[in-house]
Amino acid sequence: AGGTAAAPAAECGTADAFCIGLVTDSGKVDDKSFNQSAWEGVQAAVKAIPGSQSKYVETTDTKDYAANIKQFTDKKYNVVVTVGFLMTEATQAAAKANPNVKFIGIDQFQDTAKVGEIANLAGLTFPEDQAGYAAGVLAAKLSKTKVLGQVLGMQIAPVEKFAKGFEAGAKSVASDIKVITVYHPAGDNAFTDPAWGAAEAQKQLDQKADVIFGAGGKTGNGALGQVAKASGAGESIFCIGVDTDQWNTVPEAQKCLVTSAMKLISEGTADQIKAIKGATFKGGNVTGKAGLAEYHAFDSKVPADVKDAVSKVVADLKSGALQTGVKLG
Amino acid sequence: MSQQRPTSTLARFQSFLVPVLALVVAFTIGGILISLQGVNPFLAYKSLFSSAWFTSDGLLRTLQKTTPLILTGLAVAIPLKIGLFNIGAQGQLILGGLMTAWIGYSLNLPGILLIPLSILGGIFFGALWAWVAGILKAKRNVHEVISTIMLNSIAAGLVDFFISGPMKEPDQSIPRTPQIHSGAMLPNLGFIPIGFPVAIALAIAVWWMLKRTVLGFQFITVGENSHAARYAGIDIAKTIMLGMVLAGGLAGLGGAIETMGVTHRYESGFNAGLGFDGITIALLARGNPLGTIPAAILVATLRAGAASLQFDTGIQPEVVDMLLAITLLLVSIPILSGLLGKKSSEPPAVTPVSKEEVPA
Amino acid sequence: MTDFIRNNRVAVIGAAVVLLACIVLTLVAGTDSDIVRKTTSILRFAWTFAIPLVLAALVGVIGERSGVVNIGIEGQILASAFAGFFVAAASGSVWIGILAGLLTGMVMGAFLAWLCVRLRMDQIIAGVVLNIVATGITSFYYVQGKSLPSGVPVWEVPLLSKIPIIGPVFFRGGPIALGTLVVVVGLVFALFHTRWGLRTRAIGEYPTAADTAGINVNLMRFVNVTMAGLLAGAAGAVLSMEQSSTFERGMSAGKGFLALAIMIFGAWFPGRAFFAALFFGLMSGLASQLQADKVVNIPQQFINLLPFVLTLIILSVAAGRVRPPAASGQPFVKGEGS
Amino acid sequence: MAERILDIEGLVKVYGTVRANDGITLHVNRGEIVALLGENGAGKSTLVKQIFGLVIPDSGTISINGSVAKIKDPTDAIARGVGMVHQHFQLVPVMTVAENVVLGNEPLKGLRLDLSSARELVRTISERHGLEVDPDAIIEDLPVGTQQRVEIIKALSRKVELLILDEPTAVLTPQETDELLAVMKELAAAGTAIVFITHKLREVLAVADRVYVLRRGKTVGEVKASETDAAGLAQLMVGRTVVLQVDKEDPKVGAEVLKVTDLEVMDDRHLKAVNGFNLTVNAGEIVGVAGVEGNGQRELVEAIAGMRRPVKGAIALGGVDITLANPYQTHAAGLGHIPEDREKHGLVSDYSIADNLVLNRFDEPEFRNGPVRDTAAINANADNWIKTFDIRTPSGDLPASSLSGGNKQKVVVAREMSIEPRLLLAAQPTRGVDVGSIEFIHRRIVEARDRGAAVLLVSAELDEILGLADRIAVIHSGKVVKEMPAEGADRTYIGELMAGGH
Ligand SMILES: Nc1ncnc2c1ncn2[C@@H]1O[C@H](COP(=O)(O)OP(=O)(O)OP(=O)(O)O)[C@@H](O)[C@H]1O
Ligand SMILES: Nc1ncnc2c1ncn2[C@@H]1O[C@H](COP(=O)(O)OP(=O)(O)OP(=O)(O)O)[C@@H](O)[C@H]1O
Ligand SMILES: [Mg+2]
Ligand SMILES: [Mg+2]
Repeated sequence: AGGTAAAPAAECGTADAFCIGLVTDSGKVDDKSFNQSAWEGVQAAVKAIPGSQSKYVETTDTKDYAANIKQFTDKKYNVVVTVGFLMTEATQAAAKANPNVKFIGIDQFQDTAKVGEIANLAGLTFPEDQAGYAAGVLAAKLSKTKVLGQVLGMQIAPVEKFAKGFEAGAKSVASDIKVITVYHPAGDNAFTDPAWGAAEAQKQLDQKADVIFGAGGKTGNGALGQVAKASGAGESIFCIGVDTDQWNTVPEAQKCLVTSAMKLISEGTADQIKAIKGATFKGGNVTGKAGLAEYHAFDSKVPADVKDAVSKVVADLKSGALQTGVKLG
Repeated sequence: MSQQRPTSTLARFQSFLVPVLALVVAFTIGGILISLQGVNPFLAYKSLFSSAWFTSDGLLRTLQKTTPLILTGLAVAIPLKIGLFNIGAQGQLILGGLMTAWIGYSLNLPGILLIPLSILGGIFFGALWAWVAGILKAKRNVHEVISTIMLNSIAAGLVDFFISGPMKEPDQSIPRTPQIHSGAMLPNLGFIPIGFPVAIALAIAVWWMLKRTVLGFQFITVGENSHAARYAGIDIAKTIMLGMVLAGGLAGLGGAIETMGVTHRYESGFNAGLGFDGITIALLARGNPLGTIPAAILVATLRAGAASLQFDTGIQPEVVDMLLAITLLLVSIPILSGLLGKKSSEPPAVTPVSKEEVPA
Repeated sequence: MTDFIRNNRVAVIGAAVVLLACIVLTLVAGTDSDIVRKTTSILRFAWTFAIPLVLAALVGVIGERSGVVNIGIEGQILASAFAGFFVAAASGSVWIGILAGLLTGMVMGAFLAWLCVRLRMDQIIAGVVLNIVATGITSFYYVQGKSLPSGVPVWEVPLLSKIPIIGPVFFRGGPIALGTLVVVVGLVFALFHTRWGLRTRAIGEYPTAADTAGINVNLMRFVNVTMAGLLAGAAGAVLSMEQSSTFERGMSAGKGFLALAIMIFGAWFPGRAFFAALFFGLMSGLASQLQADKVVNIPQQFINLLPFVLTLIILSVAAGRVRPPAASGQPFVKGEGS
Repeated sequence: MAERILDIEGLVKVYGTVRANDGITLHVNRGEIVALLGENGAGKSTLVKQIFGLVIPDSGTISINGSVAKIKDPTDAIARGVGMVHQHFQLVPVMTVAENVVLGNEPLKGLRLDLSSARELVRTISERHGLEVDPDAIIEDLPVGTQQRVEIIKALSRKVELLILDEPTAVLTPQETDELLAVMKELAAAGTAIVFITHKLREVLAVADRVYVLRRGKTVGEVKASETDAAGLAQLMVGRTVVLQVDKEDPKVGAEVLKVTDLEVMDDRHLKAVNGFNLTVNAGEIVGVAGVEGNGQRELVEAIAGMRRPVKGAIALGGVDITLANPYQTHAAGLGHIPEDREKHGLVSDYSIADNLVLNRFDEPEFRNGPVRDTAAINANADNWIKTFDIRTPSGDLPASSLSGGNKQKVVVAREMSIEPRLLLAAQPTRGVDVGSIEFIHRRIVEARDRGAAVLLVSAELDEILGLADRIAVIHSGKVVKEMPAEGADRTYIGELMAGGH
């Protein structure tokens, strides 16, 4: 059954138990995207922490965030992971109400000026713009046509940060480079419309784009899959995935997938959980890691100088020597 | 005349028995599906119902979910009586909800003014949206199924525009409006959200209106035979528009209550599917306004209990969609009533949508 | 042939004009010019977008022409996309998957026909039931981590695919994409030039007349609605296998409903429905193109609303002139009304 | 002995509690015209539907050409040489004549429909029998008389040996009726057997060889047409003596009530149907509008009743202009309207008889308490009118759909009389109604006149007009071509005027 991972050990709330609960954003735990990454992080932590156990609840109505969190706090879980920036407020409220439970809010920036310090809540955010920037640099260097494409999900903060970072990175290589940027039009299926993503990717290919960044859940995956079908995929036409290393999650895109602009949700989540267990946990805003996935089969195809340039950008971004210049709003 | 047709008691009994039996069968089938997943169905149902009904905050949530569903159910059921199929409750509800939020956050008035004003705003915009479909039908003979589908998409786009543009909460990356002033918030009376008795009262009022009043007779005549209605001096265009406006107003009220009583703001993703659930509810209720109450309670219970079900048993929350689908199938399929006797408890006729041009 | 041209003057002239325009544009601007590329790409987007809609609209056309309103197309598409994808993943063959998709559409069509024709259930309600059942099943039985064994092949129609602009858009594609064209042309012929078509139109307009002429109305309705299900199945299969390589919960995303709008838009004519769907595709393609080109400074939401607003306007201007098949939505009971 | 083509033995068909056919025995010979007579609901249609396979008998046998035939659907019937022209035309309105004629029996050229041979077929038959019709015309564009011809051509195209005609003349003009009767005789002479249902005794006497009279599903009489007369037939049908002639005093004509001036009205297809119509109707007189159906009568009536907006001209009721009034206002002004199509306009068939009796009066103060309907008053009203009008029903609570045609019409007439109208618009008030009910309705209309109401009677039934009207206006192409007193009016002359002569 979906919700239970390990065999139930001690009852949650007893001293021996270490229970981790996860509430997804409206979406499923197997969404090949942030919900899944977070859940994988939880599972990794469970594996690393003996005697721990985990469960998830999938949100079907965004009004039920609080109720879903309560499932876990009622059962005296030690850690509750909430996924997605839409749950920011529900998580903060729950954290204040349950000071004994530790919370990890993924993609949830805490505006300390407004809500104050919440010691038992870590708001884990990621510098998506940096990952996007590095991907943009790589794309611009790979492009022969000097036209890049972006097939994006809904126009919300994390996606926009990826997209703007990508464009900034590309422009930093060649200011005359053209970046076709298209967000999914409709609201409710913006992240779950692979057919639209594929058609849009094809349109951008037809308009000479030769590297396409697919960033928007299943919609973006549809784009990657379509690019992989194009003639010249992997030779002169490339695609770049998002969020996780999509080499594994979108196998149909392997033919064109150079890399993925990742935010390391799993790692970040697992690290936080381990910190809680090890009592090194600190609330407040925590910045996770973002970067590029490995090249996999393209390791030999990407020219060495390009690889070097990209790794330098990644390093500079990390050290702060380079700023992406991305601002939202 | 007082002497009743001999069939009518049977019919009444049937119209009650069929849904109950449908429910029993649906839950049995659902139980089999659940046990196929390796879970004890009794445990699953116990978890579902006890979390939805037997905890005070669960009950509150169930009733909160019931409230807009009754209203959107009515928003579908009323037009059904005049032969119109209102797919547009969704659009009407979200516009109403948005406008209520707008009034609620932008005007800083005492509650005694702000509450009625916000509610009226929601009702007004819901009604306005339905009226568009009504006038297109009445004056231009545009099929309401098509126009309401279009209007739903347009409403979704408009709402999206407003909450990420003019009505967006400043310094906030989530597309949503600011929170409404506390004066506009509807309190809960213990585990009863204040909107719930309102919705119940409205369902009874709509039933009474259709059953007993002159206006109801006018509505139903148009639905039964629009030619005869016209002959009888009923202004069909006006009736269509009035019916749609009433429906839209109820859906808009659903949005308003949702905003004022539950969400306290408008945010992208809120209210998803409430209007579409209204269709299910109206059909489960077989078009009967009173029937929307148990139908809405059922749907709300399933949705409210789904999370506990997953927490306790690992069964996916989608199982409730399966249960609903089977129930609806059994309620509407003539087989069950056929087994119970004759065909007298007929489902609501939706199709006699007047194909004649309604003269301007 | 001359008969055909005379009877379809508008279509023939229209086709000739479009063809000529494409050739001239390509000659003047060059194959590799921006304008030709853009036109081609938007047109391709439009057609891709339109394919499931055309198929679904034809399901509606066949149903209503036979007297059965089908608002369960949405559910048929969803279930077919689901079955197609998962059967393909399990069997290791996209062909078996496509077959499964088609059959699923057909089985659901038969189910709808059984409800509407046999049990004489209210047709709108039957359709709603179909949708809800499909949503329930596909989301409950969805499993993660499956993928297609291979892509669906892309075929080219010799000669025709060489036509500038139009050729590569319409005459190059997967089996369902190409099949859609065949189906449209075939249905135009079948509906208006064959015995089946005459009878189908008769049972949708005035079933008792057909009945007294010795036609088995209910059998024919049953068969038509069931067979139309194949097209709904194709619409689902094209979504999850040809146009993407994955199934998503709720992936039909209202296409079945939009198809009904297109059916009405096309006044229950298959040919017109084809163009209506293409028009919607074009609107959608233009919307994303405007976004990409940042040419106009109107909020994106408004551009995306355009197709819906336009539909409403066109319908309200043209309404009254289109007339649905008179008996669509009405169950046929033998011996009544004659 | 003549050759038998149809032999029916003990045919029974039961609907619920109704024995629609209760052991009918009947036979028809080749070349013979047999008329079926009977009140509404006597079981005539049920009987012939069984011969054509539209209804399956419960028991009894139907033999065709001497052998017992199990006819399970129209295909069987057609294969055995049975053809039928139905009471309600069975033509697809949006299709052409040729398409309708070949429907179910289509000539093919490969996969394609062979429409040219369909056209040829229509031409051949129409020439052979003098049934003129354009094979490419769309049915809904054709006048009813022509549609009737198409029905006959359709039946003949299947090589019929036994032709069934269910109330074929209900919608025809006298001339068209005469033409049809001539065709029937000609067909019979060529050996076709014909079963002919009608309510018009004149036609029976004119064309039938033998007559069967049905009552409550039983054959109550079989007579040679040459050995009986109208009164005899009527008595057989109803079981009592029927007054066929309307019995009325001279009119006491009063003030002008309806004045129609220069009226122009469009039909559904936006063509001018009423074109310069002028007429006045005074209190205490019945003005009959005679005309071939489709000459603007329907549009005229609807315009006066407020259901259709005139494009030009004026209508005044008692000096008050009602040109643009809606049905609500005309009703309030004292106009009673018996609509031409009672099923479509006059009744809501799922409503109770009681509700139908207040269908256009539902919001009058008498039937409401504030916003609420006063069911007690509505039911009392129903009891009263059911009694006065002798509406045959066990209860006013039953749906109108449970009534027979004649009783449905009585409900409509009762309702319209209940407002004591100043102007009574009676459009085809007795169409398809049996003689007993016709007599009753006619008497009511005369009573209304005598009470001082102005009555405008529109009827395709020339006999009805001649018998009932005090003054006759002949309508053709949307205008009055001749007005005359009914006293001494000449049938043939009016018929010619109706057809556009003179
Ligand atoms: N489909 C039906 N279902 C139930 N009862 C029916 C049906 N058709 C006919 N009847 C019953 O059978 C009886 C005979 O009806 P039928 O139509 O044969 O009368 P008819 O002689 O043709 O009358 P009319 O002169 O009005 O045409 C009626 O009294 C009616 O109640
Ligand atoms: N399905 C049915 N159920 C019950 N009674 C029916 C049904 N169909 C027809 N009848 C009854 O059959 C009788 C005769 O029906 P028929 O169709 O011949 O029309 P009618 O009432 O004679 O009207 P008209 O001849 O004026 O069109 C009526 O009493 C009618 O109520
Ligand atoms: Mg009859
Ligand atoms: Mg009759």
